[in-house]
Amino acid sequence: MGEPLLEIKNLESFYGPIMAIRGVSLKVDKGQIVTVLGANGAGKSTLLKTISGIMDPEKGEVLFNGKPIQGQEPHRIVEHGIVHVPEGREVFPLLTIDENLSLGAYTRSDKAEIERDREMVFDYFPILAERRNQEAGTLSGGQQQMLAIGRGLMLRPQIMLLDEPSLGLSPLLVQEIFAILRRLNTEEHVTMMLVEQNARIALDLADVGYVMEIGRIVMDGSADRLMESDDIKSFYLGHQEEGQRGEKRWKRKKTWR
Amino acid sequence: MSLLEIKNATLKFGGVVAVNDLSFSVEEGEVYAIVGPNGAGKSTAFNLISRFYEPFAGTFTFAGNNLLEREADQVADLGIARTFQNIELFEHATVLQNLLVGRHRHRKTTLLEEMFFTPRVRREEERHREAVEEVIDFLDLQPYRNKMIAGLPYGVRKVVELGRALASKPRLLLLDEPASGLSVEETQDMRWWIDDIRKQMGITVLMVEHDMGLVSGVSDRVLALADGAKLAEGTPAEVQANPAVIEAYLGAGAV
Amino acid sequence: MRIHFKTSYAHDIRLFPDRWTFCVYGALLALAFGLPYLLDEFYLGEVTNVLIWAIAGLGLMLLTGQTGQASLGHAAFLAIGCYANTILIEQGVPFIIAFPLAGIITGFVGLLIAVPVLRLHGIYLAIATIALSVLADDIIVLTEHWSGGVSGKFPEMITIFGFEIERWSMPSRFYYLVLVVTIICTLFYRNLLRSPLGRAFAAVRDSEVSATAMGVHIARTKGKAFGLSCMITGWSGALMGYYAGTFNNETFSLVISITLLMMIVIGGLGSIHGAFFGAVVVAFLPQALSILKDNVVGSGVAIPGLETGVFGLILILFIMFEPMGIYGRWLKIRTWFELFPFARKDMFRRQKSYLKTERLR
Amino acid sequence: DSQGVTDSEVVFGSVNDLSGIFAAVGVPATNGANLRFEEANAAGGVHGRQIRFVVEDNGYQIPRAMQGYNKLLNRDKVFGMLLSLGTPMNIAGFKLLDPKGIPNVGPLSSARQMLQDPVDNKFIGFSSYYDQVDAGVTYLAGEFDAKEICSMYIPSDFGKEIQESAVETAEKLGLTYAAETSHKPDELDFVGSLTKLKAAGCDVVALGLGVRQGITVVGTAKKLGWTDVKFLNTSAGFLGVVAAVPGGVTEGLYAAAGWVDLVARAEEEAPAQFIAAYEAKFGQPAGGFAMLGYSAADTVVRALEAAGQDLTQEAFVKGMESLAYFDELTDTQISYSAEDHRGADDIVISVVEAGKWKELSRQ
Amino acid sequence: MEVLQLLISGLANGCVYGLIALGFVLIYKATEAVNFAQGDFMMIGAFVSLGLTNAEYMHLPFWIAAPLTISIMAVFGYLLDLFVLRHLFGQNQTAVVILTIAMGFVLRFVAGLIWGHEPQTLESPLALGDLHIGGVVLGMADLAIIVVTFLLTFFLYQFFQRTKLGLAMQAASQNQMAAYFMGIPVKRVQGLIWGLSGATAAVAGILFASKGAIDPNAGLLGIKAFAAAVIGGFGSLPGALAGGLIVGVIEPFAARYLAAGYSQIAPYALLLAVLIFRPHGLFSQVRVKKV
Ligand SMILES: Nc1ncnc2c1ncn2[C@@H]1O[C@H](COP(=O)(O)OP(=O)(O)OP(=O)(O)O)[C@@H](O)[C@H]1O
Ligand SMILES: Nc1ncnc2c1ncn2[C@@H]1O[C@H](COP(=O)(O)OP(=O)(O)OP(=O)(O)O)[C@@H](O)[C@H]1O
Ligand SMILES: [Mg+2]
Ligand SMILES: [Mg+2]
Repeated sequence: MGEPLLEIKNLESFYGPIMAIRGVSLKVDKGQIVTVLGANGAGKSTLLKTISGIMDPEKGEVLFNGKPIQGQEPHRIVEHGIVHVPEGREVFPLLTIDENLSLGAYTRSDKAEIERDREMVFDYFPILAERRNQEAGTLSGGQQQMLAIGRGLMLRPQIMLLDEPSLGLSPLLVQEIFAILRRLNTEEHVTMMLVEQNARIALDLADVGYVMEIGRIVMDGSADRLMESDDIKSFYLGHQEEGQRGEKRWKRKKTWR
Repeated sequence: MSLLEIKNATLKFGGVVAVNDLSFSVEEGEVYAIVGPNGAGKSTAFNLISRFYEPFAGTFTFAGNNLLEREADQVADLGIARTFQNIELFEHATVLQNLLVGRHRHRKTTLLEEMFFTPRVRREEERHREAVEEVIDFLDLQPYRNKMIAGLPYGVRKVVELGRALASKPRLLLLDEPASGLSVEETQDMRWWIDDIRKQMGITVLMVEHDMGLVSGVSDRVLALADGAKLAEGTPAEVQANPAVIEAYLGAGAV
Repeated sequence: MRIHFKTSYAHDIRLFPDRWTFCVYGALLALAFGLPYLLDEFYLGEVTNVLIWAIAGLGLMLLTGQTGQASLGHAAFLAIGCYANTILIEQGVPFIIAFPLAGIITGFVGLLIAVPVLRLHGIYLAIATIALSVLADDIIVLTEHWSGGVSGKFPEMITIFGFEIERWSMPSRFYYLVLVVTIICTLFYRNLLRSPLGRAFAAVRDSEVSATAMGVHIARTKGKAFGLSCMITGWSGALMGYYAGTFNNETFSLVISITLLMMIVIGGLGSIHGAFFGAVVVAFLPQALSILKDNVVGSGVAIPGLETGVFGLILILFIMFEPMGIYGRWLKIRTWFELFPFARKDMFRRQKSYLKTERLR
Repeated sequence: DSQGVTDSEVVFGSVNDLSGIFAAVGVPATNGANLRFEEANAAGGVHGRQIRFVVEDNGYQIPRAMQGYNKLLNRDKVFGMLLSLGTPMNIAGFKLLDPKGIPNVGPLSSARQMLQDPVDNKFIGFSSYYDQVDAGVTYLAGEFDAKEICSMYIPSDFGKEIQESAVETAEKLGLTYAAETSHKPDELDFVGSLTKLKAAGCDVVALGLGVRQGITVVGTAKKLGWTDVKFLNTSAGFLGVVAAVPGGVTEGLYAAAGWVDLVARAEEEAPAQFIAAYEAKFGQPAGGFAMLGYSAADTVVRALEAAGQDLTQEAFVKGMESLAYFDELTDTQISYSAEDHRGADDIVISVVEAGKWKELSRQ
Repeated sequence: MEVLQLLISGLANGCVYGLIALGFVLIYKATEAVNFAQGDFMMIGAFVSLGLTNAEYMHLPFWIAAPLTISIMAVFGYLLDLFVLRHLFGQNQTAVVILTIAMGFVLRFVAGLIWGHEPQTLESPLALGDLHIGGVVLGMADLAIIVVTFLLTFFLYQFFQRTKLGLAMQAASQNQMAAYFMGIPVKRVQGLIWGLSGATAAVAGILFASKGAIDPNAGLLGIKAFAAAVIGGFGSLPGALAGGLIVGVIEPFAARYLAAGYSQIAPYALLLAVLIFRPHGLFSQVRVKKV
């Protein structure tokens, strides 16, 4: 496909003395959907946080449209068109749904378009329209997740970094959200970088996948190829789990270690 | 008699009816799952049981005790422990300390004894430690024992929260979305744990979960909620096959 | 990095994790007991003062650092301890009973006051306690009959079974008294931390909802924290009364409350060390600045209030560069040495951090 | 042997407020004292000894004050104390000074307790607040036929002394003590209190308030149209700035104090000289407390001279007790003796007229 | 008539508390930090205006000095955030509390150094003249204070409620990280609010100095204003005004009708009472967390 929109070179990030990202390099092409898989604590969220400037990398480069953006203040990075929908909702709890959505459009000034987008979000998630004056902190977990995604959409991003968008959503909504993401990608050409525990649906949506383990990328390839890999099958898709682990509760070793 | 019996529970927030004339009961020794669309009132039902909210109407009986006569902190004394959907751990404490707080309801020593750290306090402490170590072994938390919660990844926190609830040796365990945010592999673990909690520890489990794989894998009975009211109840297979449930919750391409 | 091999649960419960720590603190204690032979009267007086403040710091730390309840009214409890002790002794109660009792009385008063204010959080609690601090002044004036009002009181000489102790004429005896109280309070504090109540304190501090779900009674736990905190503070107040030699309604002012809070934050919230480090800064730094000034610009008044201004400036710089307090810095230095020579230069660089609202409980 | 004195130096100390709520008193006073000591030192000292004046700031807090005493007594080993500020601080200090016989001269507190037993090492410059109010009320009662006496005070040792004096003086003179109000140091509105006092028909109101508050009270009373009342300040509010408030707000305010105001006599020789010297050194206009500081230091210098070459504390006390001179700066007669440890016995009643304090009477 | 007089003076008095309380609330609303030096900000504002206006200093006309003071204090607030508070970004709020307390020490010291410790009076046109309306007297300064306070509260309230920046400030106080995700320049926004609160403090200072004398310790008044803000429910602008007015009005009435010794306790006793019955103030913004 086209030229890389986002390119990460040899990134390292620390929490104090703890090294959470240990030299990650990856590429996201324009219009592509890239998914990052990985076990707990692999550093997926840290990777996204480093891209969006919430954390400063120790080493390495984040190139957006070829220009380095690492270490910039997070709001500058948003201005480039990078939107991060964080893990764990992070809504503004004491503001109403409407106000939360307005803040999504903070960087924009095209009033009419903003209202159109607001209607679009309400269209996607009718419950939000119904509760538009409810304080976001009192929404149910899933409703907050919808709000977080909707708020991200209000920013009209070039690239969306989505950290577990399906967290706490009902199966029906998970399907709907992924359908929305696909539509955004095909219709509005929004590039996406997706971190998901629900690997099946993520690989289904994505063009390219990366697998992270303890701060490193241990595997990458097209989504189809990954889907075929045995490791992926057993650890992320939970395929033959039933048969293999069955009553024995024995774990297969990952081959990439 | 059922272990937990809820009859005609109703709770409104302003105009929103979060729980609407809901009745269900959980039998001793079973795993009972609640599913339902987002905002159906599942967490609210948990909060009612935990006495965080005062119901508008309804009766709540746990092992013959009227829950409405208890304060929120006394619920734990009855033997009900819970986890939270959004994870509520003690951030500035280690995993070990978090689990030890789970033992709070078994505390026997007085303030004065603790100030002087009498031998009795020491013995009690060792007992608590033993109980907690069992939980740590059970949940494979050894590598994190002395880590601060603030630095743990989401998945581990979920497990620690489960551990904290287990450490209190409850009769009824309320799990609010135990598997959300866990990978397939970890969800598998969760499934075995829930199984063992029920079978080996003899703890009754009431859980809210969106992962239908897990729900059908471990639960004996499932309750489907919508708009705070009962939509369907039955075995996992029955509920999953219920057209109303598919329509409101599972969606056409259900996994 | 020191590695502990733990062989039993008791290992974690011990006062000192290993022999090395035991030795360090043992040496420290020996030094503390030998101090009167090493220091002159002036410095011994200052050390005594620092210890008295450290006790008060321990008291407040228990409430603010451990339980997360900020109080800006602890001077009021210093006052209660001080007055209770003196009044008891005036009534003929021997010191050895009056002094512990003074702390217990303060604790009870604290508990009483805690009942209504316990529903408050954060800033609201702070302001309610400020009100206490302000009211204490007036109440002392209004209860002139017992308190001596504006003319104040003079604590009598301490006698313990005929053994006399006085701050100014026998500074080393008074120092030993303060030292013993310090050690006792520190032990109480440590013991609480390693027992269920201490964990309940931390639970209340970090998440009231889940503490409740685990069976912790929030109000009762906070009440205990308040009472214990006030008890320790009361002891410190009684000692402060002896140290000053006289006190009245103006002695335990709001400024003292503020200084106390400042002290534990500077020292490092949530640690015993912090109370001591903070006491050194708050109680000795102004004095050190004054001495420094004498040496640099000569005694006399070059610039009025210079010490206070410089003191404020040092605090500002300190908080700017080490918001975790001295204890935080101390931990970093220790880690650096433990890792030597493998510590990275920027290992302790602050990663960006973000706050969330505290208006949700 | 006395501490704090060598052949070449004698050390005086002061525990003062240079940064707290009484900095307006402590700062100029210590400045004034320093000015006098510098003059003395420049002239070769007293009996060849340079005078060193160590001032410890306490921000008006007792614990800090005690640290100040610890430093002065145990580290600087002062010979004597001068101009220490604050009643409670001074009283606390006595316990340390008395056993060592260290003199305490001219404390910046006119409380009665400044001459408590044992008196031998204590010297005060002027009359107490108690006597000031007594004299002031007596004067006003005589001049204006005042009947109803009232007071406004801060419930502190200072305020209470003024209130007590007002009560007892009223009783002594057979007048009524009609009403009183109490205040916090941070209070800024006095309409309520003044309405109360007005309703009680007060003729004289003794003020035991902060300087800033005193100004506001008088201004507010005027605003409320309450003019048939006399407000009486003590030495604590006897300042040039009080008289000079723009708009004539304080016009007609009385004060009873132990000295004569400085600004009113700015043309006279001694005050003019002092005012010039003070401004030259500190870049700020000299006020009443600066003058007090200077005058107290002057007393010390004279006492040191009188004490002779062999300086001990006993000798210094003897020297103090031998002093009797007219102080041109304060315009008062100062005399000490073995029985009398108070310098100036006069109480001067003044009133604000045309932005200046004008002396009315001396008692 | 007497009651009316007490009420009117109480209002004017309360507006001063309200003005300082507004400064507290502004900062809290946008950063959740508490500026313990707000009273000292006011004191500095008062001295700056005095330094610009009074004859012995710069002797500028009052109507030039006043806006100049406001601008100087706004810049001062912004720079303070830029060079000092930004170091504490994301750190526990107690650190900010301690920092501002320490800042109070320094500000009082500096003020004493520049302007001395004796009380001074601002040569303000507002200080002159009283209004007599049927037996009730109101100073020009009081009138100005009442009018300005109400206007300021109204505008600030509108600012937070209506403007994008105001909303962004609230967002930044609730979740700094999420605010960044929305592209809100959180640090700059916080700088602006410190500037704004500096300007508010300057307004309070000018009016306060027009009403009476000032000295470096005038800022201690901040404590009572702080109490007022809490009564109102820290975080609510109208609440700050309401709290200020309540404290302001209770004072003259207590002084008039209560015995000496008790009257000065009234505002604090009231504060405790309010907190006991409404633990988070009259216009509370504290919620129980939904789990
Ligand atoms: N605030 C923190 N302080 C210290 N270490 C942290 C912190 N946050 C995360 N870590 C560590 O960084 C590593 C990566 O964490 P991260 O949250 O990026 O994992 P993740 O892949 O997103 O996991 P999950 O699927 O659970 O969200 C983990 O090992 C974790 O222990
Ligand atoms: N404090 C509150 N104020 C107002 N509405 C509330 C409050 N708490 C919950 N609600 C509403 O009640 C409904 C039920 O919420 P609840 O959290 O129980 O949903 P849930 O079934 O747990 O959903 P999810 O699966 O998304 O967690 C939601 O519509 C929510 O918006
Ligand atoms: Mg993650
Ligand atoms: Mg829920």
